[in-house]
Amino acid sequence: MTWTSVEMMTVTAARALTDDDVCFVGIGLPSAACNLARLTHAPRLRLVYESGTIETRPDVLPLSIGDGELCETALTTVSVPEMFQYWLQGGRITIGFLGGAQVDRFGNLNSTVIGDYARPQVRLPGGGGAPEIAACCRRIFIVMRHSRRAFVDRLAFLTTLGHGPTGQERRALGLTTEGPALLVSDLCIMRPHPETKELQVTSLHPGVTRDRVVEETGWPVAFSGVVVETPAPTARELEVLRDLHARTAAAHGVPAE
Amino acid sequence: MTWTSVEMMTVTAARALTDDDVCFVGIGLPSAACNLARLTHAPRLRLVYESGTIETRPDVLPLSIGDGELCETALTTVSVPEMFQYWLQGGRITIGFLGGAQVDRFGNLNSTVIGDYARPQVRLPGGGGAPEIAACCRRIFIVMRHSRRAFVDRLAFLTTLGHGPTGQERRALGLTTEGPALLVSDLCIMRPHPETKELQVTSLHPGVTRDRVVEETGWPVAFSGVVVETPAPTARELEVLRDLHARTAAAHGVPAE
Amino acid sequence: MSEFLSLHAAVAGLVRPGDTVALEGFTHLIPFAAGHEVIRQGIGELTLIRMTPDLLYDQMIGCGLAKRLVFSWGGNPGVGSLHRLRDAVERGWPRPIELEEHSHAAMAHAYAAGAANMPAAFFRGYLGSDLAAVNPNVRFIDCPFTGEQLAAVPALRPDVAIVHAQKADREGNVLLEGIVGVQKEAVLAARRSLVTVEEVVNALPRTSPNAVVLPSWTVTAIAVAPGGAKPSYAHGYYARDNAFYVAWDAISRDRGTFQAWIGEHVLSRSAEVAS
Amino acid sequence: MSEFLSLHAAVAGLVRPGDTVALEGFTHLIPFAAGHEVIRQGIGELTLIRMTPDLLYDQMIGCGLAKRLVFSWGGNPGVGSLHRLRDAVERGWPRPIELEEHSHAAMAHAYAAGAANMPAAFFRGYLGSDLAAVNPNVRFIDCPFTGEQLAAVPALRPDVAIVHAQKADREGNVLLEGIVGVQKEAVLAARRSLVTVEEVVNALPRTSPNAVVLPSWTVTAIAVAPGGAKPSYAHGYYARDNAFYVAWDAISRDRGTFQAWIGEHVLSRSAEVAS
Repeated sequence: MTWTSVEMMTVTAARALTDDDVCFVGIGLPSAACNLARLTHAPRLRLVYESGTIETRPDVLPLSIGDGELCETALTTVSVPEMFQYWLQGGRITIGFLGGAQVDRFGNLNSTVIGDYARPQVRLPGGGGAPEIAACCRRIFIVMRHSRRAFVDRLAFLTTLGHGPTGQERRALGLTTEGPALLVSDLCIMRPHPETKELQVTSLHPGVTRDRVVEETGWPVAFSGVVVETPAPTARELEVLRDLHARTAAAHGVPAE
Repeated sequence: MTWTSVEMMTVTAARALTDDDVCFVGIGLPSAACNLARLTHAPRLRLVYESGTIETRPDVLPLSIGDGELCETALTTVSVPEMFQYWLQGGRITIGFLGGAQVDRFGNLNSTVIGDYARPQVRLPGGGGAPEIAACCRRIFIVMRHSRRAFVDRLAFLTTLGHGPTGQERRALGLTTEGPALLVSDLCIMRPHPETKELQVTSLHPGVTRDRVVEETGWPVAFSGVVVETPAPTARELEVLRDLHARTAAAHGVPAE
Repeated sequence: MSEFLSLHAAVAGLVRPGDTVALEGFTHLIPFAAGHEVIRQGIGELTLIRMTPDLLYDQMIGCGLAKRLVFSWGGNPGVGSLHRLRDAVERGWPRPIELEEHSHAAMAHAYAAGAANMPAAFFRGYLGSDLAAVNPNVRFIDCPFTGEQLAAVPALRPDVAIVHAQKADREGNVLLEGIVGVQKEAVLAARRSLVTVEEVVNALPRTSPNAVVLPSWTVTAIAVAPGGAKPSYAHGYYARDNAFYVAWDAISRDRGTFQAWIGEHVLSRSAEVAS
Repeated sequence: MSEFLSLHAAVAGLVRPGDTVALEGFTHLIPFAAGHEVIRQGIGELTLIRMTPDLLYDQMIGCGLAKRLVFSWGGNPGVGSLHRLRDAVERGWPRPIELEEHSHAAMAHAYAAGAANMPAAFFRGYLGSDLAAVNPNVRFIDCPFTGEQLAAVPALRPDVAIVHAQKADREGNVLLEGIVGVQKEAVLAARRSLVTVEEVVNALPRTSPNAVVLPSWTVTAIAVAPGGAKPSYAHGYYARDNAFYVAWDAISRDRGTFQAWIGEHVLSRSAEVAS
């Protein structure tokens, strides 16, 4: 079997989800990971989309967090103010998926600007729900493609708090939620060091060398004491994922991701 | 035609309502007055009950603000938090009906205790929605039976702000709503003096003498320059009101009020 | 996931002596059956929370279960006072009761703040009212943008919230319809919650995409209790027993008749037979 | 009472140069037809407010109508950047644009505060984020009960809110169903409001007693605009045109192709023919 790096990321992220999780799902890869998990090992996994759809069971992947199918298959759909007040801030979400243009070694994220805020080289979409997702979900999973451009030593702008600029600010702010607990890239899996909270490589995807990760990371990346190999995607995982994308492409009339 | 003092009060209060009003309806007499107005001269009058029912058109009078019929005939029913946030505090209610165990000359009301708060002679039901109804509705209509016991010189407890203890505190607090604009009792109609905000008798109900009002008021009651006679209830008003009460009694299996 | 239990087991498992308990219902869907089970099990020293304490709280207070009441309007709507409540407040019978008194707007906001995991609620409240002076849990802040003085009250976070609803599905999701009051907020604000329902259905009816639904993972336990709101009512099931609300005035006025009624209609009945 | 008007008359009557305007829609029911009419009438110097500015705002900004944007996430969902927005922010084309940037939670709370006539919204927000430092409209207060630091943002009170909904009845009451986003809050928070609808019916269907309904007395004007949300979608009427959202990336990337598209699909069409 062969698979793409995106498939590897999706499968790896999906495996981290359990039957008891309630996921706040962003668009793109996190949406695919959550739905893959729901269709394979975690059928009771509950998906909540920012648009207000609660416990939705889409048959195709939504292109946006507000697609019609999300509402049609949801247990109910609440207003956006209620979603952010009672459900996100209410502490009912166990896993929040986040990504960004830039991430640093402590899981802080930038989705605002590259360059100076007032006159940016690149104006990014903005934080959206991320700043409060990061604070209110019990745990954060970061899912991003691994590159020096994205994995930076210093963020141009700290949009979304991970463990904080030095890894200790989150705790100092008195937040009771865990923050980034897992980072899945197309090269490896990273988890925060228990004390320093610095993200360390704990697993390399099949065929990925340590040097490759060092090369693609903008800070002197650390490896945990034991580094394992991420199990390859199974035939079943790939089959379910590819069916999902095929159904989505057919439904949306857009090329499968 | 003969009529009861309660009927006189109900008819008089109903006449003060117009097609453009949105009323926050309490139970008892205000509910009868609003529904009478809606069934006679103000068919487009809109009724909103504290329980969340918006623009409800009950065919019988509710015994409570949460009766089933209110919901069944409402345009929609919102939660109680939304009722107090978006509808009452949102400033969408033009008329708030209030009453209480005690009222003073500036339209302040007591529905909390008679005697000392910590060890009251009489523990009353409490303010309920009144304190915020008084602040947020554009105008307040007070409807109460006239007696020295209720119309007091000094309240035992100021539950709900009228124009304030000296008549000037409301304005001083920066409230932009009008406060008590009308008091209807079973003896007369009273309106606040433009400057002092002290309630003055502006109309005496048929057969009621000035002395009677003086006798039944616990403060040296003032009469406005011109005091007219409240027009007697018309045959139609009484017919519609009595039908309404008859339907209510039949529906609730309780004696008509 | 919510667990289906008998009413007896649910109350025994969720409600502990000394708890703060909210049995909410804004005239509609009042959880009488569950409240009567709390009386039968004699779970005392409770702090009862309720915007509009009515007959059920009059009964629980009259049975001496409550040491404290957090409320905003206590009465028999359209009829008169709650005599057991007044007896406790005015004459300390069967035991003295502390009061924490708020306005409806304050408690509605406080429940919403509890559901939103906020420490407090902020709103335009208590202006010129003595209520603020007699309740240390009413404070004020200045708006950081306009300087306007706003009222602040602590969020309500009951140990247990008990509500009644029309339907639950097999997975334990709950549908509330009609006058929904603060029931959703009370359940979401509480540490533990019990929902008694009229019936269990295979799947909740998809009346509207925006129906008021409590997912199973927000409810601790569900007990089936047809008629569980009587003499209050359940939209779509049975009407409000207004005649009983009127009759309660006489029943509750005298301590003896009250105790006799409780003995006959509550204590001598089992949980599964709705009163 | 809401007034039934043509789309042309409604926009001309309600939207004035220099207004703050919210055309809200959280991916669903986005009021494209009304937004295109604003473009056709060239109403400029606007402060545009929108949680999730997408294609419609890209078009309005690309046509130079906006001097300022209040937003929390600006992009083409699932596709990429909004090229006209980036051109305005990064290169000041067709004119420079000021940004007031918030998080979704902040704007959702701010709309609710506006609907509730509050001066500001309070919530647990912006913790450890630089967004608070670049936005003077993000301040903090200490909870008077727990001392916890809470974020405060001014309430959103647009001069005009424009939303699209499925149905209005003859009296001008409006039914919104599905993903309702912040549309109700935006209308209730605004001074004036326009609702474009798919159709007018004799009476709104009584799907649920708790359906999301805007009474006629909370809406200034209603214009019938079938297909008025396309290429967004209307639950129960038509699906989202995902293909167009993808195609927009190429159309908007170049200034010339963008202007040609606007000329052909917006300026040369009349209000009553949905784009």
